Parts: sequence; structure tokens; C-alpha cells
Amino acid sequence: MEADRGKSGTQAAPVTVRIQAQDFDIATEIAALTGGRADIGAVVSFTGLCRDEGGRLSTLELEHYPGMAERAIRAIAQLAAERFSLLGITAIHRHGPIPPGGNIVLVVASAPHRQAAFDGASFLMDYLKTDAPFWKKEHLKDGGAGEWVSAKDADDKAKAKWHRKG
Amino acid sequence: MEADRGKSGTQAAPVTVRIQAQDFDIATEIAALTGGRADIGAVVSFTGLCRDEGGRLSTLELEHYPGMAERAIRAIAQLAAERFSLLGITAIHRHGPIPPGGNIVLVVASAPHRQAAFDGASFLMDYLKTDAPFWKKEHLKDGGAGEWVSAKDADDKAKAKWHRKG
Amino acid sequence: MSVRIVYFAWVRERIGKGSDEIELPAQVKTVGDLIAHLSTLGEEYEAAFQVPGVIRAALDEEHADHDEAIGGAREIALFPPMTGG
Amino acid sequence: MSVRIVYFAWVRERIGKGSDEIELPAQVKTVGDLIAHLSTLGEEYEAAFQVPGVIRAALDEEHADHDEAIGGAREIALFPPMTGG
Repeated sequence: MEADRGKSGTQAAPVTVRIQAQDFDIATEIAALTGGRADIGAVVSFTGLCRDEGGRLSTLELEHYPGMAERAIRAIAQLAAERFSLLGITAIHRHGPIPPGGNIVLVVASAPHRQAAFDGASFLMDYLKTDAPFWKKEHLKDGGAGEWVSAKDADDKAKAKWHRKG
Repeated sequence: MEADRGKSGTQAAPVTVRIQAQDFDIATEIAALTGGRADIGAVVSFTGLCRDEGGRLSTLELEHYPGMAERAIRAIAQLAAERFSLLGITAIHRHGPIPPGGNIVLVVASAPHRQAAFDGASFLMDYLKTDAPFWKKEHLKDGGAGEWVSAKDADDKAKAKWHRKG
Repeated sequence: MSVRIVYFAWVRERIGKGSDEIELPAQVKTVGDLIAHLSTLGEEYEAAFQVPGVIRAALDEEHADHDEAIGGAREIALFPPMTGG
Repeated sequence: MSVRIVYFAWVRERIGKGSDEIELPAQVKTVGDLIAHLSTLGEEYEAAFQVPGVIRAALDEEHADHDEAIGGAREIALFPPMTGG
């Protein structure tokens, strides 16, 4: 696990980012943020899973740009921690082949109160979708080489809403 | 565990509500929503924890209105499932004495995409705060009988924002 | 008509018990009427209901406003604003 | 100046390799210049960069717009819009 202490703010929030092929354990990651302290009032976790596209999907292949993937997600996580005064934030993104129903990404945000924890996790996911260098290729059960998933306008809009909110 | 199948919508989302004194396990509750299916793209969990109020809190005592507590939360959870087309939603609220750092409430919402899962969990928490019959009494380390926590205007406002959103 | 009234949190503490079984006078039609009636039953009730506007109510486990008719409700709950979650 | 260029997803597949080590011609100043230059290197590059506007870039692992100067970047990445998360 790589943990990094942020530098701004009165209390440095632990920012943990991992890019890995293996699966993650949600309970372990939540416990790592909350264990041994009693100043946290709210923890929000987001888990992104691989949908089977109505049973058509065989495997989802996740390609990534190794060095930049961690760097980009860490920058977003740090931004979220500062903007929402989080007490901690963790982001784990998997790469390689993912089966239908498998985990792809985990974000956990902790804060004194619930709105900051919800906002921190949601902000990180919205930015991660458009700024983290990962690409999905769908291999279908009846398919050949597989097709690259297209980026969605909806994801750009989801990110843009955080600009308006200031 | 009490599970109830909703009646509206094309697919009935599982709605699980429990009011209990004992602690809950987040991983178990998430697995209960996601296990054995591959149509879920997003799971959001919210955990509310007992803050120690800067070390002053000895115990938080949670009083509740037994029959109504489950009825009220179930009604909100059902509303959330329908409004955001969730694939499932779970809410567990503890009662009795809670130590600093202990779990108070858990909400888990699953959906095909992330915004619905975030909205479903956030909506349920905002309504639960003002509509579920629970009352918190703080017992301080240096205190006597303890003080009842006052309701916050901020919680009424948090609930009201869902009216404006339509 | 006899109904069960249940109290929670500081309403319960001020009254000194968790419930009452009382006969409703004929003029008590609404939740607000009931709160006004209870306030006349003694110092402890007066203390519990001294600011009637903050009291929340439920009729048979469903939230009810002060102007709502009690009707045939079998259990009426009176309590402070909720602070769960 | 010799720089390493890395490709991902369908950009990588169309070019047929994950990276290049090339000498930048003097007139290649920006990311956009580089994409235009690469497009002249053969059919596979032409196929990868046929719609230059959709191509995203990073200079030494930091996102960069097409009009950004390459400067002293040692690794330039070219790839389709990202679809992680």
C-alpha cells in the first residue's frame, strides 16, 4: 500500500492510491481509513463493477498507462481531499481482464459529516472517468477481437458540474 | 434479515431494512446486494459513525420508536428505489449505546450507473435524518445525565433540496 | 375513546414515563388539541409540552401534523424532532 | 531531439506497436505538430490519427492540449479519450 500525507490544511488527510491487477476488499479499505480514530462521522464508498451487457460480455479488458494512471488519480484524490476537507480518501483501480460482476474501481472518502463524504467520492469518480488513463475493451461471447468502449458525453458533463458548484 | 420485494417498476428491487442493537458488517451487506448478478455497475455505501466530540464523549445513546423506525425507513428506502431506479437498497440503523468510533447507520444502494447509486444513498440518508424516529443522547466523560442532541436546520435543508430537484 | 399515547426522548423524560392510556375528551379532535389537553394534566406534562410547536407526532406509526384529526388512531406518539442517522 | 512516444488502446492497435523512439523535426513544436508529423509516417499512422481532434495527449505523464509546446518532454503519450472508472 502506498500512502501519502497531504501537505495543505490543518490536518493532513491520508491519500491512498493503488493501481493493481488483483481484486480489492472493501471492508479492509474502509477499516484502514476509520480504524483507531473517532473523529470520523461519515464514510462513503463507491464500487464500480463490470456489467455483463445483458449476458453478451465475456470479459472486459482494462488497458492503462502505468506511471500516469497513479499520478493522475493521486492528483484528483488530493484535490478532493482539500476541496471537501476530507479526513481521508482511498482510490483503487484495477487493470487487466475483469469478468462480468467483477470489481473495477473502489473509492472511499471519510469526513466529519455526510455531505463532504458523498461529494468527495462523487467528485473523484467524475474526474477519474475523464482524466485517468484507462481504456476499456469489451470481449463479447460471440465476438472476435473485441471493441473499445467509447467515451461518453455524459461523463464530461458530470465532471463539468463541479465547475459550476465552485 | 427481513427482505421485501417492491411492487412497482419492471424489476422489483430488493429493499432490506433492519433496526438492531448489534453492529453490522459492510462487506456482507454489499455482497448480499451484488452476489450472483452481473447487471450492477455501481454500488454506493454510506456508513454513519459516532464521533467522540474531541474526546469528550463517553457513549452515544440511541433511543428509537421500535415499530415506526422500521416502517419509516422502509418507506424512504422504497421511495429511493423507485425514484432512482435502483437495483437494490439496504438500510440498517442501530439503537442502544454506541461507543465513540462505532457504527450507527449503514445504507447501500446499487444501480446500473454511478449517479443513481450516489443519489439513492444520499436521498435515503437525508430523509432518514429528519423522518426516522431515533433520538441521540450524548453522555460525556465529565457529564451527569447526558444531553439530547438538537435537530439541525441543515438536515431540513438537505432534505428540501430533493424537492427542488423534482 | 381510550387511546395509547407513547413518548420518546426528552418528552418521555419530562413526563417521567414512556406511555399513557387515556380517555380522550370529546373536544380533542386533532393532534394539536391532544397536546393542549395533556398540558393541563400536571406540571410534568406542562414541562414536556411548554413549546408545543417543536413537538412531532405520529398516528399509528405514521407522521402527522398538529392539525391532523386523530380519528380512530389506536397509538399516538409524541416526541422531539428526530436526530437519527 | 529524440523522444519516446507511447500509444494506448486503439491508437496503439492501429499503429501496431506500443511505442516509438523518434527524432523530432525542427518544425514540430507542439502536440498538434507531432500528430500531423506522425500521420505522414505511413498508412498505419494515418489510420491512427485520421481524426486528430479526438486524440488526447500527455507530456511526461501530464495531460496536454494540442497547442501545448512539447518543450523538453522525454515521453509523449497519444491515446483515445479515456474510459476508466
